[in-house]
Amino acid sequence: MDLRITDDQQLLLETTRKFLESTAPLETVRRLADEEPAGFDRDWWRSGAELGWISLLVSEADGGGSVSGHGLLDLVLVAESMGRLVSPGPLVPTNVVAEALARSGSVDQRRRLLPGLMSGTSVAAWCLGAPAAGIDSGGRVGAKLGDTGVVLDGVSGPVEAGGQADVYLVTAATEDGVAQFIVPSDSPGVTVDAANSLDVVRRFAQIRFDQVTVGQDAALGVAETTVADIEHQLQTVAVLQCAEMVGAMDRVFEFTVEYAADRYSFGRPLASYQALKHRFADMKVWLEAAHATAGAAARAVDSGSTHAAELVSVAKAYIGDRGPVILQDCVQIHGGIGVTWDHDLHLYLRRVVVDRTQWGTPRDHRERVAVAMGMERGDP
Amino acid sequence: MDLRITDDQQLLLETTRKFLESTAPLETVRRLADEEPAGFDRDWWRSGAELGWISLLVSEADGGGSVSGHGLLDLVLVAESMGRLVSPGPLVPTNVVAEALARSGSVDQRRRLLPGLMSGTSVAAWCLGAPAAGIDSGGRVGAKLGDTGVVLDGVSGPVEAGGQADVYLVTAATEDGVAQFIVPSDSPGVTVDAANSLDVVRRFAQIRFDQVTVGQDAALGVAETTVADIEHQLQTVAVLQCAEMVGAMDRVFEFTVEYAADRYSFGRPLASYQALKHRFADMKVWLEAAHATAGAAARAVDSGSTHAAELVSVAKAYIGDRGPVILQDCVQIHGGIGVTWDHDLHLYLRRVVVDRTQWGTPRDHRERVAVAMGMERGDP
Amino acid sequence: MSTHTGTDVAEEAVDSQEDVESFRQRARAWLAESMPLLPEGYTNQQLSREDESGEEARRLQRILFDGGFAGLCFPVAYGGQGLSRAHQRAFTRESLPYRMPTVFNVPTFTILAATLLDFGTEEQKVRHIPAMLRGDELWVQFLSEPSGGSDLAGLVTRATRDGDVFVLNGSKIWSSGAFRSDYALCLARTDWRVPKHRGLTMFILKIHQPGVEVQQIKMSNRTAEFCQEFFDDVPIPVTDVVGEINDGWTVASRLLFHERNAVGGGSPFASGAVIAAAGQGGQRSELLELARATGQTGDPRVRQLVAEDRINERIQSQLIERVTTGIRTGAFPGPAGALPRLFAATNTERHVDIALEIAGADVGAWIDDDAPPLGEVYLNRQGSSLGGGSNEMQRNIISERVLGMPREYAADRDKPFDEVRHN
Amino acid sequence: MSTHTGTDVAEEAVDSQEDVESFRQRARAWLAESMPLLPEGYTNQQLSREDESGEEARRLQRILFDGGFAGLCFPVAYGGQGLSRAHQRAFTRESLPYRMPTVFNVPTFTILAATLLDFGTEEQKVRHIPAMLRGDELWVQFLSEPSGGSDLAGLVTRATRDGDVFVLNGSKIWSSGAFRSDYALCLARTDWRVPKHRGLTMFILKIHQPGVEVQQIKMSNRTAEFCQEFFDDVPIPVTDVVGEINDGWTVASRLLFHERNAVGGGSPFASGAVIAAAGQGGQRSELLELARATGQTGDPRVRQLVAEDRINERIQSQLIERVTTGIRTGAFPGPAGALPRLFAATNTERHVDIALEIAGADVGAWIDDDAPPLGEVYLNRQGSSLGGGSNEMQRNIISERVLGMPREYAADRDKPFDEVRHN
Repeated sequence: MDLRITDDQQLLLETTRKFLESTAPLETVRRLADEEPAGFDRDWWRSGAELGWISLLVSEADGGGSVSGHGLLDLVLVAESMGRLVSPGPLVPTNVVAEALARSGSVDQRRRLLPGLMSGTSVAAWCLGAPAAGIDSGGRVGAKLGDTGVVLDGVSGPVEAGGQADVYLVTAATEDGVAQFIVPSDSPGVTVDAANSLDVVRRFAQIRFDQVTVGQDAALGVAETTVADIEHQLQTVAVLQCAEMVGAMDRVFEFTVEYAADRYSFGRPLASYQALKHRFADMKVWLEAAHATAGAAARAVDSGSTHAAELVSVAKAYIGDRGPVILQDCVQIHGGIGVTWDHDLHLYLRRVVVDRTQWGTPRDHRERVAVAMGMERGDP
Repeated sequence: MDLRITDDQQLLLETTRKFLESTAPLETVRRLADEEPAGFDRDWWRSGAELGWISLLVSEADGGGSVSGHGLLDLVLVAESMGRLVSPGPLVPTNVVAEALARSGSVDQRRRLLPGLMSGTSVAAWCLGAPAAGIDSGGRVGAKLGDTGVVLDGVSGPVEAGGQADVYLVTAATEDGVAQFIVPSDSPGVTVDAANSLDVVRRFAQIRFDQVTVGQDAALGVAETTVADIEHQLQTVAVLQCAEMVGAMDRVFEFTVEYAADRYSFGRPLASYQALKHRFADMKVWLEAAHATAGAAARAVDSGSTHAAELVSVAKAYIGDRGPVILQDCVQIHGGIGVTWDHDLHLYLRRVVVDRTQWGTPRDHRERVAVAMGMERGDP
Repeated sequence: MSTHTGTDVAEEAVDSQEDVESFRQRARAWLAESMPLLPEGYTNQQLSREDESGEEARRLQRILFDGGFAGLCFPVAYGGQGLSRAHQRAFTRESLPYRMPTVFNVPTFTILAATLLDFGTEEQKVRHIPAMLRGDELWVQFLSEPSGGSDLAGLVTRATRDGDVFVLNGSKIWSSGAFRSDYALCLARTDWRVPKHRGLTMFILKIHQPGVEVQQIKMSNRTAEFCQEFFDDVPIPVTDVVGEINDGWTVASRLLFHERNAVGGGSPFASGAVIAAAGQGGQRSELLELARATGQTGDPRVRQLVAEDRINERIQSQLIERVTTGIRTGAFPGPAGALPRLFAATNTERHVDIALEIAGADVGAWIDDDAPPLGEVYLNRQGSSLGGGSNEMQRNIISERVLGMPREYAADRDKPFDEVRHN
Repeated sequence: MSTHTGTDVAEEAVDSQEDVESFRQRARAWLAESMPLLPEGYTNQQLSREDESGEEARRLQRILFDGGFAGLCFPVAYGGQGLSRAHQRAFTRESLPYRMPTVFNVPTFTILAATLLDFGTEEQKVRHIPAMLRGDELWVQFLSEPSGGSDLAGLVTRATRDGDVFVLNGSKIWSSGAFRSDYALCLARTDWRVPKHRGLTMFILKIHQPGVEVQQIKMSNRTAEFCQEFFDDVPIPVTDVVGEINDGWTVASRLLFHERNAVGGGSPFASGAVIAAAGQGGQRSELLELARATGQTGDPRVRQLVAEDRINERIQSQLIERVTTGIRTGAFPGPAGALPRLFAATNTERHVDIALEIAGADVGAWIDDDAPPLGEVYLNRQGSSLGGGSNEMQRNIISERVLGMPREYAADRDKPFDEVRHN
C-alpha cells in the first residue's frame, strides 16, 4: 500500500476493511466456494457497491466520484483489502467495464448501464476476443457489419464473471482493426460454458458468440481511440490485479511471521533460526518492492504518465513473479499443514496464481517492457 | 571424481597430483601468468607428457595407451587434478587433436604427428571454423579445392593455444559440408593474433587463414564420418572441461569449508551460522551432482553410448551453470578478501568461467539437449 | 539387533546364486505369461492412484509371490529370494512394460520391512515379512505428530506401561495411505523424565482396531492420500515392541535412514518402477508435451526450460547412483542420503515452476477437463520439500553430518522432556 | 551531540527559502554558464574512474561552491545553502547533462559530513565541513579491519591515551579511495576490559602524515580503488575525538545509518547523479546494448532477460523512494534502509548473471580491447554484496530490527573483549 494516503482514503480503507472482515471473512469465502454457484452473493455485492466500489472510476457527472480526486488510487485500496481476504465479487471486470463506459461510452450507453453497475444490481465482464496491447487471451471474436447491425462470431475466454455478467464488453477483430462492443449477456446467440477456476470464489466461463447481432450503437468509442482505450483498460486491470496480489502477499507474510514467532521446534521459536530469518528478510525485500512498484504503477496510470504502459508491466511482471515465490516459501515454513485444504494458505495461493496468469503472464509483461525499451524484434 | 577407480588409475591420479603440486603450485601459476608469454613452460609440459597426459586417448599401436583400458576415464583424472590447481598447459586442445588423429588420421599423419604430441615436444589446437554439432564458435573458415591442393580462407578463434600450437586441426566449411584438415601453424598465410583471456595462464589467439594451401593429404578422415568425428571431438572436449571445472569447484568448496570453520565472527565460527550452513548444504548437493554428471558423461563417451551426445550436454550445461554459482557463493562467504587479486579464488573463477563459455555455453548445450529430446523447432 | 540384519544386500550375484543373465531370461518369460501389461501411455504411478484401496496391488503382489519373484533381495528365511541387487535391477528393467504393485515398495518393503529386518525379533520377522511379500500386509510409519514439525523426537504421543501391554494415547499425522494399510511402526513416548531422545519406544501397531481412528487429510490440491490417526487407550502387547524399550530413537533413526535411501532410489527392496527412469525407456517429458500442446516448441526460451528440466531429471538419477554407491563403499557417510533427497525436492519445485512459466492463462482458469490441472499441481509444489523431513532438515543434516559443521543450538538438549517448551 | 544535528532536512521548500521553481531556473542558467557538459554517451561514473586522483572533482566542487550551489542541504553555518530536499532534487535533475564532482557525494558528504553534523563539536564542524564543500577535503571512513569480517565492533586497532593525545596502532581495510583522501573518521579500541561495543572511540584522523601508510589493494578484476592502512604510533589530539570517549559505537552506528541511507539513495547531501536514473533520461541499458551487439534482440529469451533487468532497475528506484519516505514519516524504522541496500546488491548480482547469460564465448577469450571485458566485471560480481555490510548482515538487520525476530546468538555478548575468541 502507498505509505501516504489522504484522510478520506484512510476512511475508505477502514470502511472497506471493516465491511469485508465482518461480511466476508475466510469462513464465508469457503462457504461461498462450496455453496454459491456465482461465487458471490448479489445482495452482498450491492452493499459493497454502496461503499463506492464501482463508482470510483466514474465521473461525478455520471453519478460516480472518487474520494481523493484520484479514483484509481482509491480503488487500489479496495482491491488490496480484497486481496487480504481473498474476497469474492467481480471487482476487477466490473470496474474496468464501468470505466470504459465512463471514458468512451455514448451518453445513452452511460445512462443505460452505469447506474446498474455502480449500484451493484448488474455486473460486467470484459471479453478480450482479439490480441491487443501485447496481450493475447487466446480468444477470437470477429465482428462484421451485417444487414441488421454488427454480427459477432467467435469464442472468448475463460472470462472472469462471464457466467455472472449482465453485460459484456467485447473486444473483437474487424477488417479495420480492433473494435469494442457492448453486448447484453442475454443476447440471442450467446452461449456460456462454465470453466474451471483455480480460485475458489472467482468464476470463469467461456463465452461463445454465434452470429450475435447488435446494433451499431453497441460500438464503444471511436476507431481512432480504440487501441488506446484497450491499452488503458488493460492498465486498469493490471493495476487492480497488482493491488490484490500485494494485499494477499502482505497478509500471508504477516501471519507467517506470527507463526514463526509462535511455533517452537527443538525448544526454540522457528523465528530464531537464521536460515529462516534470512528467507524472511528476502521476502520482506520483495514484498516492499512489490508494494513500491504496485504504487508506482497505479500513480502512473492515474496521472496518465507516458511511462504508464511500461510501469504497469514492470509491476505486473515483478509481482506476478514474486507473489507465488513468497507464498510458496510461506507454505514451506508452515510445514505440512501449509498444504492442507483446511489451512488458508492455498486460498491466497490460488488467488495470486490466477492474478499472475490472467491478463498477461509475467512473460507477456516482460515482453511489453522489452517493446517499451525499444528492443528490436530483429531476426529470431 | 568417480567413486570407484582402479588401482592403476589411483596410481595415475597420485602421480599426477604429486607432480602438479610440486612443479606447478599456485605461486608458479601466478608467476607464469606474469612472466611466461606462452602461459606454460615447454620443458614442464614435456615432463607432464611423460606421465602420459597426451597418450591416454591414443592406441597402443600408435605408441599411446590407457592405464585402465578406458583412456578417457584415465584422462579425466588428469583434467580434474589440473582443475584443482588451475594448472597451465594445453591439455584439452592437444588431447582432442591427438585423439582425432589416432581415430581418423592416415598412417602417415599418425606417424608424423603423434609422437611429437605424445612426448610433449609439440602441441596442437583445434580451430572450429564452421558451426558443427550444435556449437558455433563464431569462426568462419572455408576450404576450396585449388590448383595445388586445398585452399583455406577465413578466421577462427579465439582458439585456445592458438599461439602456441605447432599444428592446427581446422574444421572448415566446404561445398559438400564440413571437412577437417591438419595444418602446420607455420604454413604460409597463417597469421596469429593474440587474444585476451580471462584465464591467467591459458592463452588464446585468433587464427587467420589467408589463402593457406595444404595438400589433399592434409584432410583428416573421410567425408562420411566427419560429422561424427566432430561430434566426438566436441564430446571429448566437453568431458575434459567438465572434469576440470569439477576439480576447481571441489577444491574451492574444500578450502571454503575450512575457512568457515576457522574464521570467527561474533565469537563463533562462520560455520556455526545456519544461513551459511544451509548454503553450504546446497553447494554440496550441486557439487556432488556435478561429480555425478561429469562421471556419467565421461563413461557414456568412453563406452560409445548412444546417449553420449545428450549426457555430455547435460553435464556441460549443468556444471557450466552451477560452477560459477558455487564459486561466487564461496567468494561471498570469504568476504572482502575473496575479491582481491592476492586471494586464489579468482584464479579458479577465471578458469571455470572460461570452461563454461568455451565450446558451448550452457545455453548452447541446453539447446543440444532439446534437440536430443526430439523437440521440434516449429514456428518461432 | 537380531542375527539377520538382512538389509546388507550383495551388489552383484554371488556364486551360490543363479547367474543374472539366466535369471533375466527366466523373469522375462514369466512376466510375459503372468503379469498384465501397462496400458499404452500409462505409468504405474497413474494406475496406483486409481487403485486407492490397494486391492489391485495386493492381487498383483500375490502373483509375484506365487511365481517366486517377490522380495528378490529379502532373505529366504522370511519368504524372499535371497538374490543380489543386480538381480533386482534386471527384474525391474524387465518389468517396465508391466503393471506392478509398486505401492508396496514405499513404505512397506523399503522402509518398514527393512527396519524390521534390522531390529525385529525373529518372531516379529517371521510373523510379518512373509505376509508383506504375499501381499497380505501393507505397512506405514506413524512418526510425525500435529504439534511436532521438524522436531520428530519432540513427540508427545504417550504409551504407558500396564503389565504386559502399553496403552497408547495421542495422535499421528502425515502417514501416507494409512487408511488402506494394515500395520504401522509407531513411535511413542514411554518416559517423560529423560531428555527427549531417550524416552521413546517403537511399536508394531495394528491399524484397524478399536481405539484407532484414521482420518484422510484433504490437501490443498484436493487429494487425500495422507492421514491423521487418533489413539484412545489402544493396548499394545509388550511383544510388539521393536528394539529396546526407551531405545525407540535408535530404531527410528534406522527407519529414517531407510526412508532416505528409499526416496533417494538406493533401496534393494523396491521392485518395479513407478515411472520408467531415464535411459530405461523413460523418455517422456511432460513439459515437452506441454510445450507441444501450447505450440511453443520453437520458442528458444521454452526450449531452454524444457531442456533444463530434462537435465535436472538426468542428474537426479546420476546423483542417486553416485550417492548410493558412495554410501555402500563407505566413501560417503549414511546421512549423505540427504543429498539426493534435497536434490529431488528442489528439482520438483523447479519442475513445477517451469511448468507454470511455460503455461499461459489457463493455469488460472481452464476449459478442458482432460488437460492436467496444472494450477492444482502447483498448489502442492512444496509436497516433496516437506515430506520425509523438510528441506531445512536435510540441509541441517548435510551441513552437520556430512560436512561436519557445528550443530544448531537446541534449547531442549539434555533437558528432561517434561521441562522443555513445546507446541 | 551538538546543537546543530543538521541531518534533519526539510522535504519541501519552506517559506523562508527560495521557491523551488525559481531556484530551478536560476540553477539551470548558472549550470549552463559554469559547468562543463558531459561528453556524449558518458556518465559521471565513467569520468570519475578516469579522475583517479580526484583533482578534477576538487576543481568542479570549488566551482559549485563559489557559485553558491555546493551543499544545498547543509546548514548555512557550515558553508551550505540551507535548502530543502526538493531544491536538491531540482538541482540534480538540472545537472544531469553536466560533469559533476560526484565523487564527493559518497562517502564525504553523505556519510562523513552527515556524521560530523550529528556528533562533531562546533569547532570540528566549522573546521571541516566548509572545507569539504569547498572541495578541499575528501573524507573516508576507517572502520573495517583485516581480521574483522562482518563483526565490526570486534575490531582490534588500538588507540592508547597518552596525556593530550591518543596513540594509534593497527590496520584498517576496505576504505574506498583513501589514497586520494585527506581525512578519515577512524574507529579504534580504547578500552579492552569491557564488552566489545563499550570500548571504542571515533577519531578524526589526518591521513597523509608520518606513521600512516596507505596501500591500494589490487582486486581480482584488476582495479585498485580500495585501500588498506597501517598505523604505527600515530598521535591523535584528544580534540579530534568525535562524540564521547568509549562511546564510539554510537557514532559508528549513526555513520552506518548514513551509509545505508546514502547507498539506498535517501541522503539529502548527494548532488548530481553518477548515472542518470530511470525516468530522468537514464533509459540506457547496457544489456540491451549487449543484446544488440550480439544480434540477439529478436531472441525471445534474451528479450525476457533484458526486460527483467530493466524491471529490476525500475523497482530499485521505486523501492528506494518508498523506504526513504517510510523512514522519514516513521512508517519504517531506520534499519529499513537495509531493504533497498539488499535489493540493490542482489539486483547487481542478477544483472551480472544476465550479462553472462546473454554473452557468448567471448566472456572467456576476446579480441576487441574496446569491448567491455565482461569476464572481468563478472569477477567482481559480489562487490556490492560485500561492501558496506554484507548481504548476510543486511538480512540479519532486516529480520531482527525490522521484523523483530530473535537476535542471533553471539558468543561474545557482554564478555570483556580481552576474553573473547577472535581471528
